[in-house]
Amino acid sequence: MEDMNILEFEQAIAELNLEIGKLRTAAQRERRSDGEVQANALEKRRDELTTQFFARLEPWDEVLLARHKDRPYSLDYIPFLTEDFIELHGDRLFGDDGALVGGMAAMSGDPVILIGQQKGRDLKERQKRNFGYVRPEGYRKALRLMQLGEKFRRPIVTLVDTPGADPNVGSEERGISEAIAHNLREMAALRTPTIAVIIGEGGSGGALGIAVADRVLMLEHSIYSVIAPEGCASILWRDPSRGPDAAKAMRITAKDAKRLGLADEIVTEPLGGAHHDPEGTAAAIREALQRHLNELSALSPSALLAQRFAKLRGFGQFLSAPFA
Amino acid sequence: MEDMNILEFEQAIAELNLEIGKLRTAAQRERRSDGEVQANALEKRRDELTTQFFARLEPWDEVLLARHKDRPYSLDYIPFLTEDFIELHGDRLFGDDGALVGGMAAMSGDPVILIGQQKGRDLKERQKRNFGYVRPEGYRKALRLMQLGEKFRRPIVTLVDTPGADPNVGSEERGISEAIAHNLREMAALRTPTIAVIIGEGGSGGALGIAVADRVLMLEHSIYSVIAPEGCASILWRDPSRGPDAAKAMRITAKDAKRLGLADEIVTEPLGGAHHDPEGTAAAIREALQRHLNELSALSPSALLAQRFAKLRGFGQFLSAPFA
Amino acid sequence: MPDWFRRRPREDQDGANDKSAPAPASVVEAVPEGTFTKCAKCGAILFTKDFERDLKVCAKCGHHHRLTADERIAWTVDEGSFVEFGNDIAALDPLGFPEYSRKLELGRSDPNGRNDGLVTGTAQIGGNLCVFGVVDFFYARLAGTMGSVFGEKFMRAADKAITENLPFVLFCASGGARMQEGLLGLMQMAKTGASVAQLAEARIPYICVLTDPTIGGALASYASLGDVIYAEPGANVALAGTRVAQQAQTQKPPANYQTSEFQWEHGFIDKVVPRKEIAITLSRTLTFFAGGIASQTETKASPVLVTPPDSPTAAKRNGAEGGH
Amino acid sequence: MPDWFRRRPREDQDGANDKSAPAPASVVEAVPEGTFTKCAKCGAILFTKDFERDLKVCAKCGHHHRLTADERIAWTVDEGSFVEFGNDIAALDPLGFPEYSRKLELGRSDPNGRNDGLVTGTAQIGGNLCVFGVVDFFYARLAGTMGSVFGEKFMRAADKAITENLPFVLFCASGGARMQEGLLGLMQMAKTGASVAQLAEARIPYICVLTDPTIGGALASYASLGDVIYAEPGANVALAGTRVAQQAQTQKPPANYQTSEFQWEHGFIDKVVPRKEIAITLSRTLTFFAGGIASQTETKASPVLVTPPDSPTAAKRNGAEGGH
Ligand SMILES: [Zn+2]
Ligand SMILES: [Zn+2]
Repeated sequence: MEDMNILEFEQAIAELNLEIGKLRTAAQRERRSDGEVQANALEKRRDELTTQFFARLEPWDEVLLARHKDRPYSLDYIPFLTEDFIELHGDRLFGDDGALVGGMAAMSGDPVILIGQQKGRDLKERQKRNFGYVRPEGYRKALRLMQLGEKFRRPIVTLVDTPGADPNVGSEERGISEAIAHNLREMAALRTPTIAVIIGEGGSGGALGIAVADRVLMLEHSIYSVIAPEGCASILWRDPSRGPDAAKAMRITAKDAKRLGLADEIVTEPLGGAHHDPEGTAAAIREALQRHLNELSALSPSALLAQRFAKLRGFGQFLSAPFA
Repeated sequence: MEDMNILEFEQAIAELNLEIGKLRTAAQRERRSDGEVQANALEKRRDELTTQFFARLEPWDEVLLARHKDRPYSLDYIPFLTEDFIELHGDRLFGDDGALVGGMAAMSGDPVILIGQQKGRDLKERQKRNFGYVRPEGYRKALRLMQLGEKFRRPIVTLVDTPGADPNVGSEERGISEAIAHNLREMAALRTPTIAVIIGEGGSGGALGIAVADRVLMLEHSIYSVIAPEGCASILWRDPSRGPDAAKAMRITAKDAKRLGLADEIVTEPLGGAHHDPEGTAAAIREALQRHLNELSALSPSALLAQRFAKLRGFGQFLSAPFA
Repeated sequence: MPDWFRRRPREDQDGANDKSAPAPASVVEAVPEGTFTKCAKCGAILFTKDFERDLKVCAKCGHHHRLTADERIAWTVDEGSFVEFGNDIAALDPLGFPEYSRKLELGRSDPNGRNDGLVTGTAQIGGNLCVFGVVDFFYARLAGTMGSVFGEKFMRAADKAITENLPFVLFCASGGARMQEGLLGLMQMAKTGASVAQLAEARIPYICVLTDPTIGGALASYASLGDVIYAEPGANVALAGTRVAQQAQTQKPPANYQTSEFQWEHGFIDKVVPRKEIAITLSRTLTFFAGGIASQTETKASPVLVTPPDSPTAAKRNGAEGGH
Repeated sequence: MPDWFRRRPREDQDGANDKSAPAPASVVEAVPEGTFTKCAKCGAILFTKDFERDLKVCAKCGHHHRLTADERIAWTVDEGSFVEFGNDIAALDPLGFPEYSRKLELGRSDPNGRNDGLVTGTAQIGGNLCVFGVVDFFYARLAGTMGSVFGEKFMRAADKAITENLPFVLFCASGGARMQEGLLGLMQMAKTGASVAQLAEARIPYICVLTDPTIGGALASYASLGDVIYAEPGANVALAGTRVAQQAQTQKPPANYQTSEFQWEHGFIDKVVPRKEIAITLSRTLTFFAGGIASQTETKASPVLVTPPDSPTAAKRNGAEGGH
């Protein structure tokens, strides 16, 4: 099982579950207790295997988990994170980007602005969401909503899940770079608490464009990466298939980000990953959000900004003179 | 000559000038003094006629003058209004609108942001300038430059000359209304002195989108109108050819605007209109601009804003209770 | 059945900038006794009682018919909560514009003693106290246009919102700036824009609901400046009236051109909200801005359950007799 | 003539996000004695002396060849005015990334003792004192990418601009965020963005000049945030590297796709400025921001008149030996 990746592993587990189901059905039909005993043993075995497997996940497994087709997306979490979400649309400039949703909501009665990058599950939805690749309109909508939050001193929560910013002609034409850059500058100075949660793929500048925040949380099996592992492998080794090596080299896991001081907290996922229990995962996110929002809300705007700038200014590792 | 419009009048004057020229040439060639005397008499007659004609201009004549094909446009004035103009392009969102130019300049050494609506003279230039119809990109570029001016406390001068905002599909798609509205709100609150000069056609909301200012100056033969006279006539009388009547009814001349308290000063044009002496007209504009800028620069930002809001809030004429 | 139906107030007014489709879009005809109403869009014959229970939304095609101010108030705000103000000024005819005095005469005989299409007051929506404005497109056949009284009432309503720290909710329906007041009409765009700047400075929530039609100078000023902008389905929302638009097009417009849905697609409207959902949506929105999102049960019952007043125009100014 | 030409530093670096065309765009080859230089674009054989007098702009096709930091300094700022700072920190290899330490080794042997491609100092341009930064694309074959040292030097330069109230002029040339530092590299986008927010807060002018190439995370952060943004003709300016772009396109890109001119057309660059005009343009720009526009005669002579240092890399750090 050492070299098995997450998808093969899940296939194996699914087969075990099938077997367990069969045993149970047979046991019930035939009123035999030994089938039940066998099934219980298999279940135990399955859970042990899962625990073992998840204890030794490789970075590439984390990539596959973060991109998992069943992984909950922003709109899957939002009903569990907040009440009375009213989605607001449009950047008031050009259009409405389906890859980025946002609006007004309340978290246990406290109003927040909620913004999330959004992938689609079926083909139609994927097209509508542009496969999660955010266009300039998306970043500008996000900024508009963040500024709405700032104006009325509402905290801002962003859910990050994108393979990256949209690289197509239309997006270059409409200033995808400008849109991201603009957000980086404005988010640094928002006079309201901000929390970013990486829930899936934290894809490069496309993720960062809504992830400059007072606190950055990462789901246990999310990733956050300067470039997609395949892209890195292409550049380094002219071989995109060496993504797993690049994933390892770039340190893209939640644990790595935490160790580097670039994620503030890792939110634990249920065994097997968030898609095994979206509601439970949402509850864990919500608990963390509320804890951090409580801390941040206690700060004055100027103290909040001082803290945020101290954090942003501290990003990086280098030697200071005199050198060793 | 009563019913003659400005174009026919100019034709008549041109014919007189031709005659004067002929007389002069013949007089010189033949060394006769009586031709010279005749020419001088005709010249005197021409100037009298011009003075008389311009003393009784009808509103529709002002429309024709404001739209005159030889009338100087923003870029014709700019070299005489300022030094070292550096044109800056683009709205940093979508594009660069040729119907609106702007940039950094200095007026007698003092830095200003200069913005102007721009028509084109030949067909190619007209297309490039979209016939002076400003698109969303133009208003957004103007706002960006105004905000640049505000950030560095540079005064803002706008030159207004447009038949109106662009009404085409692309402009509706990209929020022409939003762009104008946005400017109205932001210009009201700019913390730097602002002066708008109506140099030609002050066409409705398309003009106002860069004309909310501390001071509004109008060239003597410019117009400023809630709707194009032809459009007004269409609605009122279902007859666009009744533009002259509508021009009269709507009170669109500089004098009307001054009388209504909506223009602060009328800048005199040379006899025959600005196109007879663009440089002289520019000098008159510049003199007025500097006088007003000196007054405005003496105010603190808060005094400036208080004055501007008092002005904007006072727009309108109505009866207050108790009614007569 | 020529004598069976009586004509309702014409919706196709001849106010400035009301260049909507030549054929009235929403003319509603009813049996003298008011038993039947014919849908202005699909021609369906509806029981007037059902039609009004449906808030004048056609049960067959969903067409949202235009409402009077009193209908809007009765069907949007909490029963009996509307307290009107702003009728202590009166319109003038500052330019002596053709036919204008006749229209103002019509206004002076308004059964509610109102001085303009813009009706302002305070009201509660789902228990949320707010300043509430609504434009009556039918008032004095002036198409909800913006004249001096409009601008002043808007400003006074905004001022009240600022001084009493209340959010400002405005239902728009307008042909634009009022041609009959010339440049004074145009300047109401600047005045309302400045007023919104003051709302923004004071961090007062300003929420717009665009209804049919919101065009010209209205959309290019106050109607595009809401912190949140909602719109009714199918409303004509555009800068250029459709007739102007048709002339100007070089590019074939899309099927939903210049509607709420078109503006939503292009990012200028947050949400298209069916009439029966607007009260609850506004209630939640106001709760967000008030500091806590109310759960749905705390808001008033869905407005479809509220019986409208038998005769909308007969509803008392304070709404005391509205509803059941 | 295989032995006639020697290779100049390769411009096609393998740094993160440098996905520019596989064939180096600007490889310049010269006779060993340096008599001749071949244009990297049109292949013209030019006298090196002429080529350098032309600031490495091809006299035949106008191609702007990439410059080292020292060439840029010598050809842009007032002679001898550059005073470097920022080399008192040193890069680390925080992730132990493949091959990175070898590159850092290369950097440590830099003849100027520089610690990064970003070179920072103070300088005068046309007599205007400013903080001056320039990215050396050739440094340590790292393609001007943004690692921890880059971000820190950028921030310290911005801080100096703030504390000494100087404008900040930055010449960009970068492949983007530095892959070899993983998420720390990505976070330099956030760090430089925050730094620009602090410049803005302090109202310090920040002027960017985009040179070939400015792509990826560089364009999506500090390079898009100038108060004024200039660019050299023909530079590659884009989010996505051309290889990535080619894969992603669903829409045929225009001929000038991802160049300065393309970005200018789309409103993201204020002006495309030929290299020989950049010093005077910057000088006027700085004068605008300093409070008075100098007339052209007050600025230094056009840089085309300044003889470049014989060997650019041999120019002393303070530029004392630069020029003639
Ligand atoms: Zn119907
Ligand atoms: Zn060449």
